[in-house]
Amino acid sequence: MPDTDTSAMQLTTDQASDAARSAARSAASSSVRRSSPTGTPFTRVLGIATLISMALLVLFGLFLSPEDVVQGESVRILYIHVGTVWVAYVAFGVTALASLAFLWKRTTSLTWDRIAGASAEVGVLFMALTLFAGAIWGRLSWGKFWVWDARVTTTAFLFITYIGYLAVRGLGGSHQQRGRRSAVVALLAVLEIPLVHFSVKLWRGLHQDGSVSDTTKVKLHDLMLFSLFISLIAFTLLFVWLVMHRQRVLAMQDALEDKGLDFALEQRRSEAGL
Amino acid sequence: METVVHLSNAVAVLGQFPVLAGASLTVERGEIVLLQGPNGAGKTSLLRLFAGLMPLARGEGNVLGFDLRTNREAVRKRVGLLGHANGLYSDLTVTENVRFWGATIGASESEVGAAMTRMGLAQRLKDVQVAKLSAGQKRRTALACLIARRAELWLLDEPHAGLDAAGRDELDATLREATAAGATIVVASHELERAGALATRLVEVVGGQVRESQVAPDGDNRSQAAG
Amino acid sequence: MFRIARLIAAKDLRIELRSRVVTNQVLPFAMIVMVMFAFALKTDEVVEKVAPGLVWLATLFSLLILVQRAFAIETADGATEAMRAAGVDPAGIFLGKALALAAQLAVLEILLLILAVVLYNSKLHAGGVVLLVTTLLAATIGLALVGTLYGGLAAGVRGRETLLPLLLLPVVAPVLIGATRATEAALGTSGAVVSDGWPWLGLLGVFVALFSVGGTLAFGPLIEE
Amino acid sequence: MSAAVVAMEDVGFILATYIATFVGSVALAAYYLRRGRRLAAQLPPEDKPWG
Repeated sequence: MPDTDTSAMQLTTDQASDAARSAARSAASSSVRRSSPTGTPFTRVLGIATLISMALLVLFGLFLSPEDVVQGESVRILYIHVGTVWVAYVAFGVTALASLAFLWKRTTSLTWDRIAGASAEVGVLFMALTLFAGAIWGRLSWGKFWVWDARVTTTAFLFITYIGYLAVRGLGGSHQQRGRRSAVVALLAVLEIPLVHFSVKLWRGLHQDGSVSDTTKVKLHDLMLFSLFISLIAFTLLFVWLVMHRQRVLAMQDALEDKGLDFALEQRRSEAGL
Repeated sequence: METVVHLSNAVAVLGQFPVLAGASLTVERGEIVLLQGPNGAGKTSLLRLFAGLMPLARGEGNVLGFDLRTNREAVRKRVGLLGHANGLYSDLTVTENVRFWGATIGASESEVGAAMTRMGLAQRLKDVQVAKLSAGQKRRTALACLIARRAELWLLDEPHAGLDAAGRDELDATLREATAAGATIVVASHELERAGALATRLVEVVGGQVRESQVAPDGDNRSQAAG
Repeated sequence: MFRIARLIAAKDLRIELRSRVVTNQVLPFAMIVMVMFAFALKTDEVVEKVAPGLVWLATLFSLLILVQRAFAIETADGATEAMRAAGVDPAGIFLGKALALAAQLAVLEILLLILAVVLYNSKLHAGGVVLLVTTLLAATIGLALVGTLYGGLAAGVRGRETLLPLLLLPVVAPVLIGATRATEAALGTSGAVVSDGWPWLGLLGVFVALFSVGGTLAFGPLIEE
Repeated sequence: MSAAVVAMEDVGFILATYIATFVGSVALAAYYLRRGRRLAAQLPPEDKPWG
């Protein structure tokens, strides 16, 4: 995988060089592309762990694990598919919980709102990857990219629903308004998910029996189980790393807008000539 | 005297722009305060803030005893705002509009009728669709809706705009009656001659702040004459 | 809350009776959609089979337009802001607008069903009438509630014409599925029997319960500044 | 069609899945880092309490 290796290299250098961060800031525009202002020692360790586990995933997923008796080589896609779909659902769960925390008066804080937004954004990416991996796996196993299975269809609906959620976040207004509005939309979405899933299941159920659940009942080799396990670990680590960085980027964005307000206030006051 | 509005160092934001940049103002019961100042100075925002429509970004604010930071929704029931828009439904008639807005606070049929009579809408215009009215007639209808609401604090944004001479006289008389009955009024207007004669106090708004306030030249005796 | 809801529903329906936007514009739109479906599907047998689904799809497209219209009335001259300024209970606004929307949708659906009988050769029969009416009622209320909720959110923001379908269509999927199946059962499409339809009404019922409670609570925060 | 051809096609699909996943993740990570760097240049350290 030469492609991923070079990108991985860049990530490591980004995280590894911690030195001279203030100097980097002053000369940010020039050649200094090394230190990451959204990184901390913790995220650097996390990043390295992510890269290692991803490398292990490639090693086990593509080379060490055996091919499946029934599905042959295509089982290797599962190591991607299971990890990404897991992260996507966890991400939307985190969005819901953070939205709840934002709306609850005793814990309300814009940090929760930003975590909700960051998590949803990462979740949307992983949902796209899941749908892609799932389609390819379906093509190899059943000969077609798409099957109207309840789980698959619900996932596609979720994907669109959270794109809508991100659109609501981008509507503008004050940070508080953004937080309140998007938190309500996120909670409505969470209430809606089981209903969509249930209705799609009923809809398919009357015509044919579950398709995915049957074909996934493969007898799993120990190494395959281990690969799946690595997949879950690797993608969870990646998720945490991404959300932490995104949350910090969003915090800086909000802070910058507040700074802009201070500056605008100065300007506005000088209008009055006081 | 009882304080109706108290604002100190209020900052309010629209989008990312600070429409109010540290405004401080106190209004007592029974006053008619005229806000004046150039376009974009923050007059409209000041009125919307008093009406509990805008969140207070910084500073303190209190209207009719309600804290604007924590309880601005509670202010709304007791405040009447006439904004730039009239808030009328163009497919409904004048009477239907006034009746609808009156009904939102439970005004009786006779109060609705009185409000329409007050603004000279009870005769020829009462069954005309709002879409067919002139700008001035729409403004009269909006004022009638406001009168029917019997607010304690009246917030008027350019109420004279579009009104003819008769309409202005009716408006001014209405405002004096309202203050006599215990209401407080804050008006934003460019028409200093008109509104200045009515006001008990002039307040200049510039750059999102209240620059100074002064008692209107002959404001005191006017309010007493009305009372 | 219910007094305000009645007031607002009456106002919206009176405006509709005056302006006739639904009868003169939305209804013809829904009809042409029904005709276009037949063009796309070509053979009579296919059209007959999928007729219930087409009726509900046409209803969904019309719903998008009706919701836009319902909130265009409010935003045209700042009435939304005036309502907020007047301290009108948002739960009352929500229920009132949903009620008026439901009444308009119901008229539209009945006409579309009649059109399905004419164009798609759907057959009404006595045994299915109770199921059909109940389905119509539940689906209409559900669509009106959820349409009002997301319509209120989208009203007055930039890009509302495109945001509303993006938010609304994924959410109404259970109604499309449930109402279509129940209608198939009521009409006996492709040999379906009436008793098949009732379980789907449970789904519609849950949907209505969810959004009547959720919407009443959520509408205020969604429209507040 | 021989088994070898089928296997080749499979390998292409499998590699495409892995590559798409890694490229997607790295692109998002790179975007966050770049954006973070740009914003950090405009802000004093006290707005970055984690640093």
